[in-house]
Amino acid sequence: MVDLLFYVFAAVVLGGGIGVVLARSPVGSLLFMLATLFAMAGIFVLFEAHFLAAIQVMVYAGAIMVLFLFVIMLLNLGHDFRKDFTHGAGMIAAFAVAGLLAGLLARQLRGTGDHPLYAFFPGPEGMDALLAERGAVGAIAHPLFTDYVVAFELTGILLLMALVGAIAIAKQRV
Amino acid sequence: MTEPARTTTEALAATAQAGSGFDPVLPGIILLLPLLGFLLNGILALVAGSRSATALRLAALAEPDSEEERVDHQHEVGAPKRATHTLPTWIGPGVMLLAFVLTAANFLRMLGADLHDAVVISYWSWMPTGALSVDAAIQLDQLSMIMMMVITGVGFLIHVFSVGYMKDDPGYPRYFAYLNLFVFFMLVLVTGANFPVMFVGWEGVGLCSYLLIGFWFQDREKADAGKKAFIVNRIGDVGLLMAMFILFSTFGTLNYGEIFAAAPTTLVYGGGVVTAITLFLLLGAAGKSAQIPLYVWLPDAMAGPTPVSALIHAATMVTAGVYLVARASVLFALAPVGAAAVATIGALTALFAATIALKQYDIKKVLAYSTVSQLGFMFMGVGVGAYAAGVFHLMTHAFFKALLFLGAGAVIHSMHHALHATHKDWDAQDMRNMGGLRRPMKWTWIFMWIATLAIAGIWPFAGFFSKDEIIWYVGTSAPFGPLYAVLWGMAVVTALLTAFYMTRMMILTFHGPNRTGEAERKHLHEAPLTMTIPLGVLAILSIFGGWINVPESVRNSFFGGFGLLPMSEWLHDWLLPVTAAADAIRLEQMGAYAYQSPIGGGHVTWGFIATGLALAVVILASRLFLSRDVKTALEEGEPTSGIGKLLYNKWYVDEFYDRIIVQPVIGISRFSWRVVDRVLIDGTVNAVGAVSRGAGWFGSLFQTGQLNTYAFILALGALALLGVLIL
Amino acid sequence: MLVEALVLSAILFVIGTAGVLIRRNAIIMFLCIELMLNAVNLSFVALSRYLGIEGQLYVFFVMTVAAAEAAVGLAIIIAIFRHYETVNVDNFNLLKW
Amino acid sequence: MTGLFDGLVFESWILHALIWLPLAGIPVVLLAGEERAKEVAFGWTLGLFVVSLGLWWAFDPAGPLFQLQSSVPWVEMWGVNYALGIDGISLFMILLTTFTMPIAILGSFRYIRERQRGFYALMLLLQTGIVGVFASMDLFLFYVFFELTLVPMYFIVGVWGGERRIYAAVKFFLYTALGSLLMLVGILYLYWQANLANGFASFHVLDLLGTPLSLTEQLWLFGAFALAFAIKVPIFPLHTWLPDAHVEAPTPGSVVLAAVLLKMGTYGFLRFVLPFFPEASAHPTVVMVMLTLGVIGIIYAALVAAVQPDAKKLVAYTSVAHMGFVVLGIFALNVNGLQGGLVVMISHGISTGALFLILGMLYERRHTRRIEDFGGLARVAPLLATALVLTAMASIGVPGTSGFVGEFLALVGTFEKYPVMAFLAALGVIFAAFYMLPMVQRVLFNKLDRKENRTMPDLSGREIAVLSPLLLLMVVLGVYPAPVLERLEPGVRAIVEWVEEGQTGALRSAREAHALEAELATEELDGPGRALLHRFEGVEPPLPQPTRTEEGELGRSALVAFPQTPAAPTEIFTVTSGDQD
Repeated sequence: MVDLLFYVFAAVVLGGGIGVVLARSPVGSLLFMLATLFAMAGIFVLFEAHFLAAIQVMVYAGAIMVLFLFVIMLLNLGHDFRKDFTHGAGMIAAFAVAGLLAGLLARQLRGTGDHPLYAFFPGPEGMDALLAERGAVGAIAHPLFTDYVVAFELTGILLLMALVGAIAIAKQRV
Repeated sequence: MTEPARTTTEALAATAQAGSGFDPVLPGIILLLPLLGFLLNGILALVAGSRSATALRLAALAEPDSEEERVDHQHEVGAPKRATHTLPTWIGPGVMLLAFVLTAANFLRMLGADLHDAVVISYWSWMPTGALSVDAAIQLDQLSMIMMMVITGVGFLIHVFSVGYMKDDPGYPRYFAYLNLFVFFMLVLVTGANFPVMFVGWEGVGLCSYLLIGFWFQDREKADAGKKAFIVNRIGDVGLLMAMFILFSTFGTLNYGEIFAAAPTTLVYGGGVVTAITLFLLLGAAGKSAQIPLYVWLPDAMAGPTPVSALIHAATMVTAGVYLVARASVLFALAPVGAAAVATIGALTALFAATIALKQYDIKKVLAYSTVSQLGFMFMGVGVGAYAAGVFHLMTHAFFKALLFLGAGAVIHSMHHALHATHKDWDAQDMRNMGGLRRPMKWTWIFMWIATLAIAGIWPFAGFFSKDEIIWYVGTSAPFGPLYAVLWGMAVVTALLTAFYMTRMMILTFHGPNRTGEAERKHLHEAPLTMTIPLGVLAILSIFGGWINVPESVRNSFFGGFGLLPMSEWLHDWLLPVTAAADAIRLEQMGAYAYQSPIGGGHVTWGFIATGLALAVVILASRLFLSRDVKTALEEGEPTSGIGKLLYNKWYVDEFYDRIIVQPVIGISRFSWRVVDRVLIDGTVNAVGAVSRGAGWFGSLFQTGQLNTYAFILALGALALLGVLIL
Repeated sequence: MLVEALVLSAILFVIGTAGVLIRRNAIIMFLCIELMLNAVNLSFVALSRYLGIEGQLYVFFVMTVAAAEAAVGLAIIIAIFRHYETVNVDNFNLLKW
Repeated sequence: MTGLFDGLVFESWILHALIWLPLAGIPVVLLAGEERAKEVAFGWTLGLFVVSLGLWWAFDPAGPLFQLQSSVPWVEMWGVNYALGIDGISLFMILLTTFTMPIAILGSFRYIRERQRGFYALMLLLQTGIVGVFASMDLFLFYVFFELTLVPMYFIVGVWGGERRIYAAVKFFLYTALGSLLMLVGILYLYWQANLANGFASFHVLDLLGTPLSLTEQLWLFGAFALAFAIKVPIFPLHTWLPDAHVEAPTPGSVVLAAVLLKMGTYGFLRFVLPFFPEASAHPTVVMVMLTLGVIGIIYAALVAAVQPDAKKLVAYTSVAHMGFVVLGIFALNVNGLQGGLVVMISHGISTGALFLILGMLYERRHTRRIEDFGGLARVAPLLATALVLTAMASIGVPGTSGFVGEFLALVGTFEKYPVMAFLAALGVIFAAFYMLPMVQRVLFNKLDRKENRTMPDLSGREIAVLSPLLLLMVVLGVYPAPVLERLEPGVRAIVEWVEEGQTGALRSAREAHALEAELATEELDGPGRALLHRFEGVEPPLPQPTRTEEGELGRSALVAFPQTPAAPTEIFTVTSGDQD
């Protein structure tokens, strides 16, 4: 069941991904992206990352993609899609790079399943115990506010700066 | 040299010297007086210069397109004289008179004292460093005193002459400023108690000579002549510098007293060091005293005002080389090769210059070459060890050559006025344009004949005693016997040539028909009293000046009035404290050989022969040139062939130097700049710059500004990284 | 399931890369970058199942950064569009000095 | 008088004031407004000059080698100190700087017309840098100041310069920066070695002295330091930045460049290169190379100067020639030579500064620097002509002017050891006349044949005020240089004894006193002072280190070739003329 669900979600993710790249209009791309994100949230759930799945839907799919959509609409894009693709050599090079990348990754992924180091980590059982103990949110929240609090605060500052920066850049010049 | 406050030091030094019975009177003031004159005249000159500069600017503003007015140096007649013109008349000669009086007072005191050691007065420490300690000190001894007498005495007369000669020149105060400064430096030169102080004077007089030769600097040739004099002199100065360095590294001091005292024991007779020192000194002396190979500047130096030629380029500055050799007599006595070189250079120069003088038409050029020639005589004298004779000839030469130059100045002055009055575009100095001047300029004529007879060496004039003494000594000197015999022959020939060209000059200038032209003739007149009186004084000195150093045998003969003269060999005895050490060395090393005549015969015999020969040449030359029909410069033009052309063009030495030295140096300079500096060094530097710029350009090719490219390169980079990590 | 997830992550990443390289619309390039980020997120989540909770923490941070990046990036696109009237990256070479 | 100065406690603040007050003047100049900036800057620097005269009394010629010392830790971890102190050499360099600055500024009143506030602010910044260089007793601090001077000079040339100013400024900057970066490497290496030897970290000059280094290390470090300073001096063939920089720089820039900035190079040789690397500095090959370069510089630059059509370029090349005499004097490695080199430095600062000022005045009047555009100026501008002739005479070293004293002493010093070199350098005296007199003639003399020149005004009151102190100094230093020489001598003697006599003399005393003082301060009885004493004891025999043995033989053979004492005078010539090359 879980496996099946995973393959379904995986198929949606891949299809969405390809759709993002190949869609003719930006709005199409965006919609494919949304599908990918939702399917990804599903996969997160399958991996017992419920909190992340939730914010994936809310923040990513909900907030960020809407922002994209908003911008696409605002700028009224998407009428001249032929120019949107590189031609000839560019295309070949792109595929070459992608192919190389794929090859390298494939090589790296060989034999990932039984790495001796896994023995040192908690494993699915340990994770289940943790989730049971603290709950889906608490499991993330606890380290976030203890060991990683500095990083957490920094991300807050980063967001604030991004906010200020976005306003400053996008603001109409006086 | 400029600190009156140090009189206490002087007094102290004087008391220290009191034992010797000579108590110098204000020697520092003697030096300071001309300097003071320089400063006062200098300020006046700047005021006058600024005023005329303003006038010039106003004129240029009024007529911006006009060509520059024809500059006439000597005449700005009509306008009332301002204070800047009247004051120098009193300041310039005034300080000289005071200086002369003080010098004379010191001279008389020294006469009365029995002075064996030089009086050294140190004013302040000049260059105290490490082992070297040089004081600003002056030294009064018999030699410097004689030189001071000549400088201040002849200098004063020439200053007075200048008042008349230069009075209409717009640069009058500047002229006196330079002249005073020159006297100051000349006094420093002869009184300095060590080599560096002497060198201050040495280069200082060179500087003044430069300024005075180029006095009428608007004239390119004159400015060039000044420059040439300075540069050629500097070549000699390097010699002097090197000599100083060797002296210092040998003796650890540069003071005369210590060096000359230590030299006989420190230096090996005829050794390499002392020979090197003397040869370098000779180089320096040859530069200043215009000897081969550095004589070329002196004829050109005639571009300066004529009194300057008289003072600097005849009477005083050019004799500095002779003074130097006499001063360093101990060293030259220790270095027979060096001394022989001095004598040889002197003889060669004397003969060489005399031949050139035979064919010159510019009256000042004749005198200039004559000066070079006479300086050669002096070099011969000091070269063969007859230091007193050299100095003697220096002194008498100062009298009669100054007289000749001043007389020539009077002639030129007169000619210039005459040509100027009718606006005739002739050369006022070319003798072919003169002739018959004895009628309008009677006194000048008489005085100049006196000087001519003196320089020709005819009894009883001064030159007879001094020149014949040198010739006699050249004939008797050792140790390079055959060499000296040759030199002796050259000296005799030169003496005869001297008589010949001097007579030629006198005849062309004063005798025969006048060639100036009708209109000009009535403007020819005798110079004013300020000019003739100094001539007269110098004429008297030219007659009697030779009697202070008559050998005993001569004194008792016909030439000395059969013992009528009160003293014999006075100058020789007077200079003994200075030259004794050198004489002793010569005697010790050469023994009786030192003063043995290879030719034979005594003073008196030779006296008769010399006078007779000179007189014969004078008469011969007079007859020759009186009978010749002289054409004016325009009619005749330059000699076009034969030896005459060669002599007229001065053996083409200037051209030779230009070809083998000046042009190559300029060529090397241009090569250094254009090729070495610009191409090689800068080329390398710029090439390095170009390489880095090229690398930058190559790198900038990757910077398209296209996001795609960047993304692509980024991806490639990531791939590479990944590849490295994985593979 | 871990291996499959990682393979899926790799494929998605390659797709994203290819998208960045072949598309010239700035916004779509942005979306492709988000795609790549998501692919990485997937790896983190999948591995966190076995290796501990930190993987999920990183995903959290990545999402924050993605949000910030999207905000600023879109602002830049708007600014550029205002000037050039296009978002096609061929048309601007602002990065060239 | 003395009491008054005691009351002011000069010695405690004067150096700090001279370094930082110019910097403090920058806001004042900036606030003063475009019109008043020059007056304010002039007043400020003039005031500083007056203050700096206090150094003359604050410095005791009979006192210890380094005086007015003070040290405050700056970066304690690395042993960097804000350490100041001067000896006689620095004293005159600082005085020369403070003296030159107001003159350069006063001389730029008419030349600088645009962005005046910025210009004068940069001049003040430059002064801070230069005085800092001469007053630093800490190598790190020195390096900071040394680099600091580059910045204002770069802008002065690059902003207010002539047509090719950018090229000249960049060339100047790159040349000097290249050299000093290599020096930085050298500094760090030296620092590290000293650190090992001392057992504590310090950039203080006295702590770095006597660092044990093998000859090879010394030679390498010598090369690194010498390259930086040789570019600054500049020594042939690294001189080509100088003519460009001089020609393009505005008058005050040229004046400061010639008068002071070049001196930082020779000063560096004296203060750092010779004391830090005594064996390398006295190495016969090194000495011969440096002397040869010095001599080439003298003659080559003189020749090149003689054919320059641009008057300013001519003077720039004369700088190279003069600095050749300095190099000669320094590497003569004896008291006379070093003293001479230093006097040439001072005298060159004065005379070349004056020459640049005069050429600047001509440029202001005629907007040309080409020699052939002038001629006959002595008639319309007698005051200017007088100034130029006197300056030219000082520049070519006519006795009675400051130039002679320096050249004479430098040559005397050189001759004692290297007669042939001295002879070749003395030829420079001829070439000096060969380049300077034609220039003087073609500018001042000859016919006044250009109508633009006929209306040229003579010196104004301000210009007279600019030139007269320089002219006065030329004569005074030429006639009575003894006070200067007296104050220079201890420093010079210390260097000579250190280098030539196996690291003895005043520098060693200063070094030991410094270390013991540090030890007393920490009350650490077995501290660096003790270690240092041990170190010196180890170095006690003249040639102790293993690497030195073969060097010692080299040194002895060199002694034969270049006799230092005139014990056998006849041999000076016979030996050297044959064996020199």
